[in-house]
Amino acid sequence: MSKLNLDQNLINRGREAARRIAEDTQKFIDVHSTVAVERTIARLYGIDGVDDAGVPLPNVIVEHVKNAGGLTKGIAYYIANAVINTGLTPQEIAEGVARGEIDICRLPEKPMEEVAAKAQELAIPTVERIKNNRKYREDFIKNIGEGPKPYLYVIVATGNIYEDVIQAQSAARQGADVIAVIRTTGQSLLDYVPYGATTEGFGGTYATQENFRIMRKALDEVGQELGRYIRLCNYCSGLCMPEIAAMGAMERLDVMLNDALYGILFRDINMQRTLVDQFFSRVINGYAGVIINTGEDNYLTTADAVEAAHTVLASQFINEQFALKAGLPEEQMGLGHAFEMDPSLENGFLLELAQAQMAREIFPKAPLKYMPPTKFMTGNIFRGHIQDALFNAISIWTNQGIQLLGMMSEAIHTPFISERALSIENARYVFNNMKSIGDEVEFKKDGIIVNRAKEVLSKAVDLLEEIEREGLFSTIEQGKFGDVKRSRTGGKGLDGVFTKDAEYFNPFIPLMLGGDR
Amino acid sequence: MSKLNLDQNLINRGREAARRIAEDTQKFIDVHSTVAVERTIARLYGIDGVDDAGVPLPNVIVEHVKNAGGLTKGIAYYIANAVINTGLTPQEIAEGVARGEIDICRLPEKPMEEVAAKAQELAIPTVERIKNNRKYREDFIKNIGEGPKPYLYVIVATGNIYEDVIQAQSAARQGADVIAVIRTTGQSLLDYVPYGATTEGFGGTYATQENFRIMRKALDEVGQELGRYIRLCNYCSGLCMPEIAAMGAMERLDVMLNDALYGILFRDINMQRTLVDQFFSRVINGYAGVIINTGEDNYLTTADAVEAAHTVLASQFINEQFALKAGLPEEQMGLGHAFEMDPSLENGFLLELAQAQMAREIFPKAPLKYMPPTKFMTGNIFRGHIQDALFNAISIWTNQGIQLLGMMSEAIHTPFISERALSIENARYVFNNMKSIGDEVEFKKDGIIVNRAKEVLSKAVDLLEEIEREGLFSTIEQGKFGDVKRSRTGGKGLDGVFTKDAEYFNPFIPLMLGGDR
Amino acid sequence: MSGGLYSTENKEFDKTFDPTKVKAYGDTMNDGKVQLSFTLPLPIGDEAKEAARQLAMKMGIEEPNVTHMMDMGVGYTFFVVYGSCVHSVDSTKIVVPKVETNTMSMEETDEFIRKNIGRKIVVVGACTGTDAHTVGIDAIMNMKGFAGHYGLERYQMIEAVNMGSQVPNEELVAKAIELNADAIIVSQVVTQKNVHIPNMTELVEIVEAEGLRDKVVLVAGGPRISHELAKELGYDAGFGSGTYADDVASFIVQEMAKRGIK
Amino acid sequence: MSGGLYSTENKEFDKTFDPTKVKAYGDTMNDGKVQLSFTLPLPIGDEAKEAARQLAMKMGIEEPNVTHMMDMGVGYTFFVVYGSCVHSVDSTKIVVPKVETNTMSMEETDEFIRKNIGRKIVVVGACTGTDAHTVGIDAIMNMKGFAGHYGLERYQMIEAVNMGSQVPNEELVAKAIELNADAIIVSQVVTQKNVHIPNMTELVEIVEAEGLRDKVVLVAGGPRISHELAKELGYDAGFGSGTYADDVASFIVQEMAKRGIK
Ligand code: B12
Ligand code: B12
Ligand SMILES: Cc1ncc(COP(=O)(O)O)c(C=O)c1O
Ligand SMILES: Cc1ncc(COP(=O)(O)O)c(C=O)c1O
Repeated sequence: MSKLNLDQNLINRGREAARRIAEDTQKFIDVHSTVAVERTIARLYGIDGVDDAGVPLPNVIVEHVKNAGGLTKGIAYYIANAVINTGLTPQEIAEGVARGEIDICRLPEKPMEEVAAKAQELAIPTVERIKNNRKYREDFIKNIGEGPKPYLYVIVATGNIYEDVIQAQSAARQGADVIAVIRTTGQSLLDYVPYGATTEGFGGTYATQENFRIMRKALDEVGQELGRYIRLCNYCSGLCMPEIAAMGAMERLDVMLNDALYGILFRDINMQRTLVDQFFSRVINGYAGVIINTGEDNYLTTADAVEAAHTVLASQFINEQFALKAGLPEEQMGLGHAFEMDPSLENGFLLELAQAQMAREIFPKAPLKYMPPTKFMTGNIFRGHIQDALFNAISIWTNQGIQLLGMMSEAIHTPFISERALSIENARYVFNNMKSIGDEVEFKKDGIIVNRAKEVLSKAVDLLEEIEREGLFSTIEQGKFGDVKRSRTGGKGLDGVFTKDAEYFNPFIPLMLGGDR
Repeated sequence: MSKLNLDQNLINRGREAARRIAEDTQKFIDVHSTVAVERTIARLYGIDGVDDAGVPLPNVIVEHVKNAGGLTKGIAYYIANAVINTGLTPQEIAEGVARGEIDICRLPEKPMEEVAAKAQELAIPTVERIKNNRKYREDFIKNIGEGPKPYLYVIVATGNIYEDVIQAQSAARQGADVIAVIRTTGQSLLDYVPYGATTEGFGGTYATQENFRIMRKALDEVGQELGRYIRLCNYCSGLCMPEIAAMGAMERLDVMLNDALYGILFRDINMQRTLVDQFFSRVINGYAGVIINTGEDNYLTTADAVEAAHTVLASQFINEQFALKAGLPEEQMGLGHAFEMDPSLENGFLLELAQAQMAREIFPKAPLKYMPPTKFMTGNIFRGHIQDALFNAISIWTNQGIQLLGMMSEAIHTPFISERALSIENARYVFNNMKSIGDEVEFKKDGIIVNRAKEVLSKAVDLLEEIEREGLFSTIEQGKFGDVKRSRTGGKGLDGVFTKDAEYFNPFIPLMLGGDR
Repeated sequence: MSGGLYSTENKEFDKTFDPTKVKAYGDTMNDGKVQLSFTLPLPIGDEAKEAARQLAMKMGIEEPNVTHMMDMGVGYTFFVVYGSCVHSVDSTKIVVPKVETNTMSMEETDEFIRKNIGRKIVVVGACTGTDAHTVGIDAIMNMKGFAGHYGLERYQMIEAVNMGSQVPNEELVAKAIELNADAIIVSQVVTQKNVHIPNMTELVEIVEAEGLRDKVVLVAGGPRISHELAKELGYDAGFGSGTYADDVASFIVQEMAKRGIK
Repeated sequence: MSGGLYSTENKEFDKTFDPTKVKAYGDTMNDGKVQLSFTLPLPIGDEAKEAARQLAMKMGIEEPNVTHMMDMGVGYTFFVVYGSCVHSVDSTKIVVPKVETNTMSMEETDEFIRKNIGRKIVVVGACTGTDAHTVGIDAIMNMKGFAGHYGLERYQMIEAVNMGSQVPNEELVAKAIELNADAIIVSQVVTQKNVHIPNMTELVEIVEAEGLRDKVVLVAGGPRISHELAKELGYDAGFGSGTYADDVASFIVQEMAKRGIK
């Protein structure tokens, strides 16, 4: 039963509008692909490693085909065709291309049906691997266990994967349930994924497949020791969204930052590029059982949390529909929101309570990702620690899914080992001490809390219906989200977007969307 | 309306039992006096200063009469009689006694009526002074203002009154409403009040009349500057309870720690002594418009907050009745309780919420004094700061009267200037951010909170009825409060208790109890 | 009765304030009280606690009191320490380089430009390098401004161009040349591992290489940018947390006036 | 594409753990990161901030970052500072004096007494001087004990007498003589301005003056009492926070056995 007495009709209207927005956009998505999508396909075929100049082989092979003008048919076609022609593995083919020994665009073109069948056949092992990863995770949780919700989510960000491991294991032993390895500043703008284990990053560590592996292994070890599955999170926003999703699926990551709009708004990535990329990335995440985290919290770092609260809700609705389109179930939708009210606000706590409870009720199955105060954190670590405590209070009260722990040093630097430990202590104390508050306490009818939720919902529905009328692209062009304006043809990565040929195929989509799970 | 749905019959039964306990004890009180009471009378007659050996003149004159065996008649008699005989002022008489020049026990005994009239006449100026102090405070608050409730109450405890002034003014400017000057370790066991300005104390500063004056002046200054009356608090528990109350009344203190039982339990002061002393001290505090703070919080430093919660409530009932007997109105009853739940307790916050709300509803007019976590504070200042934040949350939620701010360094030392500032910041943030939570949120019927309050109330009533049957003295002998056992004839100060003669009189009691206010 | 219950030990240190020897203050002048916290890569236990004490002593903390230790789970231990620091600072010798302009209101600045420069001035701004934090530069430049202080875009006599974030230094300078800018203002928020230093240095080098250094007023800002640092790196001024557009606008126009730019 | 967006600057310090040079740890071995807070009796402003920086530097903090300052309202300013501390500690040279007994359970201790002493032993305890904190000594002595560990009163082979708090040292010793005590245990909780030192010293002096020193085991305890301090002041052992009756009882009986007391 709703504690907020929300109007279910209004919720339905909002969801419907969002569905039509997503459907409308999906039409665009369905006829386009991007270099990132193609590199992802290459990776899923097992292509990995770098050439002599350090360029990743997925980039090498995709650029090779692109330069020859053939990419509109899809890389899957060329790889499958090359395998049929040469009898080599996709990896061997990519290496050949890198060495300039093979030109896969000049090989005899086998009959379409044969190529498609081969493409499908070649796709199976990786799809199976991902499925097994999912199964492994499920079994671990069933047989060994996991922490209760809200999961305690902390970041590590030393820049050095080996140092990250120390910080992560420390956090897990303190009680963390999810470890997110923050990426180095600027990685999301790289149009390739770096290779190998890395030890030098700024404010974060490169997302590479090897780094994923190193951390996965470390967390499995500590998880066994603690009898608690420790989830690993990384970021697949940016110019390599589906590629990183694929790497994560292969290395059994559990959580991925993955938003339909974030890259557009906060990274100035071209909107066409991001929208196409997000689709495939979510198909992969959905299949891999990965919980996605959307980035609505970011709106409140540029816009005001009181005024812009409804944009968060509207975006959650949109993210939900895009996710459903990509076959990602509600249980994997870590829709984002954030505790970004000005701490000097009278009754700010009540407004925040309304927002958090509203999200909980509108998305009952979603493991909501709740972000801590960041904008109003200052160098006053003592005050910061209690802002985080109130944030934790709201979370346990409204039963959030994933609690991204606030750090008292938020305004200063990425967390020290001890700051993370103190944050975990903070959350565990508050969660335990206030455990049943949500069950034990009710909101006054027509009081501040109930009315606030009503107001935000109704504004969100208005906005969604407006977007539906105007279209998603032009809404973003007008700066309706996060106060940020982006043009349809501006931003990074547009040159990597292309219209698919009639013969284009990507065998992974039917396998992952349609196949058994 | 009760949010806890408390049984008003049960409340009435508890209050009735407490009333009869107090009445029963009052019979004992009415026929006794103590050296402290007599010294207080001397002080109220204007006797102050010390002799050559540094002994305070009130002690000199009272001991003089005591040694002569005349104290059972009351010091008022001897002073008034001496004034009539010598034409000197009480102060001059005391000085004469100190120098060995006057023996007030050997002066001709004037007719009782004449002496009583003189005693009454001599009492008027001080009573007027106290009345004017009260008026000054009321006018200041009316014309200039005061902070909203819960008042922010902080301690200063440097040991040096001049340093205390700096700390106090700093605190007031940060937002403090009440400044308590903690007394030096052990002062409550001194059977005299030190004299003059002092600069050396341990964990606190001596309570002296001069120190009161210095601090009062400093707070008036800063209060004018801030447009907010800053209350001054000190402690009148101990062997000098009524004396310090009198000093406070004369120097316009606003709040006094003053409990009927605290001295017995926590200072091992003889119970007969304390019970007699508390009566006169409360008559003075009541008349002076001073808010008393009772010490129920202390029970939870020795006993467990979950198990012993009902003893706190029972003691609040008893303190209430003793206060009423002494003419102290509900509006001046800062009944004590404390946030001393083990932080590792699941749902400890809910139990505490129940207790605080219950006290609020049972004593609706009392400016409840709410004490912070102390027992479970550790050297981990970071965790301590958030324990204090949850404590502040309970307070604003349940509308407490006086919030004794917790300090993150509670387990380490008396507060540094900055720690006090951070605590004030903590409270102001939480109070403002959660301002209306109490109005906006309701407790589930028959939930943890409601049931906990019910349970505590019913146990408290049982205890009160048991005490009524057994008598207060023997209940304390059995250790029913704070897990501390005290014998009726043990502890400090019993030798200062005596039975009054038939002719005994204390003119201040009728003046303060009966007079206009 | 005369003495009290125990003798009162005298605190040995001098309790008078000496501006040439300023010490930390807990609750008594010159008590030197400080609070510290840190982690040591040593397993929790008495030895680690002693190591924490020794480290504090090396920092000049007398009688350090390790009030808390906490196992970090990887053989490291976190400590909270209190103690009295013996060090002092000569406050009479402190000189802090500051931006030496008096801050004018928007109207005053517009007026100042009209009177002293006589034309609209052009300010180009960006958050450069890999830094994607726009909120700071927006606070200074956007119409809306920050905390009730309007941004440069609202000034009648300023043509303000905000290029956003993650702008390469070359592009910023190119834009300045294109628009004939009077001032280039740059924001740097990410300072982790000093990543801002090479980036800020690069900008100065490009500006110099292009021969613009005398023509433009060059200003940097960000939460961890001090005037001192900015000067050191070759900027005309640096602005930290809590800056408003007023401060920057005032500086730019007064600097232009000082240089005699018309 | 090969290089990345910017050059990665190398961190200059040695990142390998050296037990002879243990430094503080923030997120990288030997980064020396520490957090500090303190108040200076200087009015808030850039100069005070610079003074805070300088004070931190005197403490060996490199590149101190004053992240927060707050006006204390009386011309004083509170600071939060982060930075890298250059100092290190040689952890291989650390020796911490510890109570060298193996802690036995209540039953084991009773058994030990039966076997090695052969009679009930007598322990007298109190919180002495002006100190009124009974919870600590009660935790050790009362039947009920503390955190699930029974107190001395429950030991079959121990006669435990708890005199409570605010007990003058003379009375405690008198009681010990009266009862022919084997051990005197004393609690000290208030340590502000070192008020416990003269009080604890006095007790030792009285015990010695009474010629009891060899006959009794003398033990002190309290949250800020270390074994080292107790030893220095002439006690046989000192126990800090988190002590249980088991620890004290084990120590007393083993010390008695060592001395051959029957
Ligand atoms: C909002 C925010 C973001 C948003 C940015 C959105 C946006 N469009 O700006 C998002 C979520 C995208 C983000 C991302 C990241 N962030 Co960020 N972010 C913050 C946060 C929470 C607030 C910053 C802010 O907006 N402050 C408010 C503005 C008004 O203040 P200001 O910037 O200080 O500006 C004022 C003054 O400094 C000055 N000023 C600023 N610029 C200029 C310029 C001129 C010319 C002048 C005169 C004055 C001036 O005037 C302004 C007004 O007074 C801070 C933490 C915090 N509480 O400070 C972290 C923080 C800055 N981020 C940080 C990091 C590490 C990152 C990431 C690198 C993390 C990662 N690995 O993914 C990414 C990547 C960003 C990148 N490539 O740069 C760190 C930086 C650590 C450090 N010391 O270097 C911080 C401190 C958080 C932390 N503890 O880790 N972040
Ligand atoms: C409860 C308490 C009180 C109660 C005491 C009730 C009572 N009957 O004991 C009351 C309210 C009366 C009180 C009063 C005062 N208190 Co007080 N109090 C505390 C408090 C909150 C908890 C102490 C406690 O009970 N700890 C729990 C017990 C189990 O722990 P423990 O004492 O450490 O004992 C363990 C070990 O240390 C050891 N141990 C202890 N004794 C012994 C003895 C032996 C032989 C052995 C082997 C082991 C041992 O074993 C125990 C179990 O593990 C502390 C703050 C805190 N959170 O620590 C302040 C605190 C101790 N009090 C303090 C002060 C200053 C006072 C006052 C002087 C304040 C004043 N000016 O009025 C008064 C006066 C007291 C006096 N004359 O001594 C300061 C002391 C500061 C300092 N460093 O000196 C503290 C730290 C608070 C503060 N920040 O100001 N207090
Ligand atoms: C959805 C999403 N993706 C990614 C990121 C991380 O930033 P980036 O990957 O753009 O550096 C965030 C951070 O807030 C986010 O919310
Ligand atoms: C009622 C009461 N009086 C006095 C005090 C202060 O202690 P004392 O005056 O006994 O030193 C307290 C402290 O908790 C108290 O609650």
